[in-house]
Amino acid sequence: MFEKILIANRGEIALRIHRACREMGIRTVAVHSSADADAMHVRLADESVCIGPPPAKLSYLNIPAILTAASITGADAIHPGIGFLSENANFAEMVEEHGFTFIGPTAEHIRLMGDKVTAKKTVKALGLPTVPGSDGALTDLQNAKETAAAIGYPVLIKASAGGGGKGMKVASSAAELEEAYNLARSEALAAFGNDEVYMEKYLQHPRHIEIQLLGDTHGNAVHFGERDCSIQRRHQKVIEEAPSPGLNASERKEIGACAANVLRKIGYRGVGTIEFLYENGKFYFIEMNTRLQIEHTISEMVTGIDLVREQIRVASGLPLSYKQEDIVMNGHAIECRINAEDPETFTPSPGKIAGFHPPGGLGVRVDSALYEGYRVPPHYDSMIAKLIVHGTNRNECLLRLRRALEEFVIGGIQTTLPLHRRLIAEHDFINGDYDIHWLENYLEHKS
Amino acid sequence: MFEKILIANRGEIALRIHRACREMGIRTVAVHSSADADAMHVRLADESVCIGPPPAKLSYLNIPAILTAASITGADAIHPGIGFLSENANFAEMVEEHGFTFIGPTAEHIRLMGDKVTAKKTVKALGLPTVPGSDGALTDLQNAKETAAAIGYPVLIKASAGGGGKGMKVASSAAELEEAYNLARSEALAAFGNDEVYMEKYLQHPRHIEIQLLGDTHGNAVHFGERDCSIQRRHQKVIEEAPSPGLNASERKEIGACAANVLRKIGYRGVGTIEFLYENGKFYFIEMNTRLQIEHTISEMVTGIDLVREQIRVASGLPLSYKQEDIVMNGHAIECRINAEDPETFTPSPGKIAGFHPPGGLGVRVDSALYEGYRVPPHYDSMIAKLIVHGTNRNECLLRLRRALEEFVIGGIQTTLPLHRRLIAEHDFINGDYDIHWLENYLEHKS
Amino acid sequence: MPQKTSKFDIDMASIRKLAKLIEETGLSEIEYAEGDRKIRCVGPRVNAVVPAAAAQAPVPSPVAEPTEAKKELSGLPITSPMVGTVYMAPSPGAAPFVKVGNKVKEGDTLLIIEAMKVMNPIKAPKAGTVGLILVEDAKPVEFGDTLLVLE
Amino acid sequence: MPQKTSKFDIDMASIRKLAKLIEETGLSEIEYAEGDRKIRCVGPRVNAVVPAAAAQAPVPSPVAEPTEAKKELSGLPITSPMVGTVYMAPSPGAAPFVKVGNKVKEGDTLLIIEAMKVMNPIKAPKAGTVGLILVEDAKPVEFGDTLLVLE
Repeated sequence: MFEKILIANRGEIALRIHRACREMGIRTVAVHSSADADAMHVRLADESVCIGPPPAKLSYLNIPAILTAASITGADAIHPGIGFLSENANFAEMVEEHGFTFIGPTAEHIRLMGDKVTAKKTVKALGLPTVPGSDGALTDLQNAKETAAAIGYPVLIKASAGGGGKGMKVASSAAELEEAYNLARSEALAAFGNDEVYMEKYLQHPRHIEIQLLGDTHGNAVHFGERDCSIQRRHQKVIEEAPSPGLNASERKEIGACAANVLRKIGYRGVGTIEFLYENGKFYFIEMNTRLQIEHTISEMVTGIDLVREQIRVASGLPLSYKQEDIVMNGHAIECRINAEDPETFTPSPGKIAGFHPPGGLGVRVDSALYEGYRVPPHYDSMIAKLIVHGTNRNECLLRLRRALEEFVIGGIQTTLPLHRRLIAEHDFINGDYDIHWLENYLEHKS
Repeated sequence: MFEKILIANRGEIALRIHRACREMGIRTVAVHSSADADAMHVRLADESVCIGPPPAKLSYLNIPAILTAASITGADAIHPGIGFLSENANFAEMVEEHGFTFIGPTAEHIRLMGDKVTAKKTVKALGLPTVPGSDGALTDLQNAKETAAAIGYPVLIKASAGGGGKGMKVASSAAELEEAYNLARSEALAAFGNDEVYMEKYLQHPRHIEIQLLGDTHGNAVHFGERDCSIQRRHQKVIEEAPSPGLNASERKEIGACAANVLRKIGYRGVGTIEFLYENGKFYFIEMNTRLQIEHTISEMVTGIDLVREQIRVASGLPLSYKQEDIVMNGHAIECRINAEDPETFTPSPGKIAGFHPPGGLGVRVDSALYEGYRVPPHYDSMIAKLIVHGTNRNECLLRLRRALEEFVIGGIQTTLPLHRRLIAEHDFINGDYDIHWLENYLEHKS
Repeated sequence: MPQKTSKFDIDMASIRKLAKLIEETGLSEIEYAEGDRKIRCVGPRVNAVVPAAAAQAPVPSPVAEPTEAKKELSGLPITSPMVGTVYMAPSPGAAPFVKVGNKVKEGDTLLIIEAMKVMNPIKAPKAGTVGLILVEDAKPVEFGDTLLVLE
Repeated sequence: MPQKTSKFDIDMASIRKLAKLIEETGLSEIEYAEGDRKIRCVGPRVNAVVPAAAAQAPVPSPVAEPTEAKKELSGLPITSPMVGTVYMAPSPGAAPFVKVGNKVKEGDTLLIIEAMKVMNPIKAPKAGTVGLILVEDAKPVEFGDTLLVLE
């Protein structure tokens, strides 16, 4: 097992990783920008190294600085966290080249799944259902027209190298296709330096369902059931729950086994998530995330398993601690992502925390790097806390979530706590009756 | 189900009960002394009523004031919490006479188990093992001598009406008997107005093991496994864990079934705990607590069941939600009771909280009514927070507890956090190798 | 030529008194000057966390809280020694024990507080005039609530 | 005519007393005036929670932190543009690039920071005298650490 892990990230996820390390008796190195010198994970880590100025490009994305910090501190392994360099195949490669272990999959697997077209081909060949589409990049407008006619409108045009909604356009009919095709290509070029796009059938009311997976270097892979992350705004997840209120037990078991089989077949090491759209009882593969996810917490709550610990274990070469039959889902869990934003306008609201009182009691977990007097820097992501609640069933979980949100105090800045309090009181949410468009529609009609 | 519950208590347990009520959609009334006007449970409750000045006798023990507050606010039921009036049979009776439901057992059951001699006779007849002893009150010194000779020294002389170590004396040999007998009687008289005493075999290195129980008004009773509460100082529990590191699975199952059977036989309603001393594979009944206990939390963590919710359900007349086979123990849980005391001298340290940062993350639960700026009043019990940690096994739990204690900040006053940090690092504790005398010995040798 | 003391002679007792007054009265600042001497004390910058629920949903207290009036009291406030229901008259429909402006003797019944079916007469601790009545007939009061003020 | 002293005669004892009073009473500010003299003490504005672990176990930073010296700097501090290892000389055993008191021209190499096997010369941004060297040969530095001061 590793003796010292460098955590190449910040905020609550850096703290999350630090906690897993502490609980495994592994020493931690926090690398941080000069804006994060007072951050909680920096204060708690065994060692810390300032690697650059506030802009992420010069600090959290600064590969030479991170590798130098790892050398100087004598770390064995580097945990990339979420975002930043976590899905950067070159970084994974360089980490290993410099003699450290990358706590994540191999660079090859990151590359395989990082390119959406290749990813789709790969999982399709391994038996995962995919969205009907162009089966590769669109060659030209004519090809786009023919493909759209074959799979039926509406269709979605997406950047091959894309993510986060950039380079993504819908065409509802043949009349809209040319404009959508051209816009998607130019956005893709601007955002990713690559104008390759592909086409998919556009689902009207899908849920976002993802399967949490874990593979080791001994040919084993297991799944931890699904998460429903349909409550999204601008492709950013806002509330997630496990299990999904829209799936039944046999669908759950089948898609889980199917997804775990993909990992086993490609020999994947580490945690990963396969994301699907789900509509009318059918799953359609979207993409695979070759890293930990923010909402891994709710899978932990329903299975009782520390996924970061397992991730570190398999990275060190140990086999999985659990067989599929040992992973038993208990009860229901919901996570609310709390952002430093105006809850109406979503304007970011960095600043000094004056009043921080997380809720406590049975079934309530808070993952947050905030503390009284901390100053939320303006340079990074606005997510400042995750409230995760577990109950023996969905109803208990909802009621517990309500009382936990009532107790939660974050003062001094604007947060999305009031939004969450409103959302969980909505009938559609209480009934589990929502799809990936629900939140945007709700916000539009409420304003 | 009840619509409104009056919580006749204060501090973290009042908040605990409030949380359960909120999660059941039940409105809450906080009654409080004038010293607790700013308390967390008062702030969060739907309604609050000031019932008297700071001394508990004039507020939290003031039966007419509490019943009046219940009338005024139109409460359906009264939850007595822990301590104060929770084991006062007269109060339970008056609550019911005034048309409210007492959330606890009947007055008869409180009386039956409140008198230690009757309690022992009752459970012995129902098959629970008891400590060999006088089988009733000692009639005189001669009777004491004969009994001691029969059961063998050392012996313990205890007040029939006693509790909390008052009126309790050990005699190691015949030479010490007379003095111990006389001292126990005079202490008993002074503390309880009753000099009746009885005798028991004094166990040298027992563990304190207790079984969490729950019965309903439909003849059902279940157990939630045991808790090991051997880490005590002056008969006050300091750290509790579930399951006990000293028991094996068959002992656990047998004593649990045995204890649940007692509840079933006497037709007990509500939560209760049967406490045993455990030495050399044998259990000896000590007493039954006819109420919720502070450490109920660790049983909740290993079973996933909200005991306060269940307590409220059975009080309302509903049958148990769980059969014995539905109650599955998962992993390991430990609770640290954090007191507002000097960690070396145990001098109480009331005052203003300047800095409150509870730990978060997976498997960590904090039950506390503290908040930044709150003033811990000097009038009541010094327990201010409970840190409860769960892990998939004892080792994971211990390591998680360590990191949670490291993260926990309570400023402005002295607390026993540093003591807990020391205790959990002790080899004996890590090995689970302790008895009810361990902590006192440890403190003596460290000072 | 005036002799200057080179050092201050800090009047610690007065500062402590002012600090105590700040805590007691809830003031945020007291400035106290006499001649050319001045002490100014500023209370702690409160940053206590107010629980969200409490902040958002003010507690619907069952009791009329005469907090505003409290601040303006002059005279002897008579506070409730118990939680209960106030009755201003010996029986429903009867004339009240006292009205504003009435003169009372020591020991006169001012009103009754009922708790647990027991009627507890609240008596005047000394002679005076009823200056202000802060409670209503048949309404609940909490322990410590001001009932009326004797002038 | 009163003689003005050109220097303050700071009454440290009184200030200490006021500071103690601030701590004791929880006040945030005390202003104390006598005649034309006045002391105003403002308590710490700290309300940041210091995590226990951090407070108890000071981070064993791998980097020599010249924090004390930083406060007294006069001149131009040269800070590290990267995390890395400092080398004071072009090769092991060779004479250092600069010593305290050396005059340097703009563009002169002051020291080298090695990061990822790459040697990055740190050059003087302007001419001056090396006033203070705050790092040691072959020791790591963090981004932003002050390396030396040019006077």
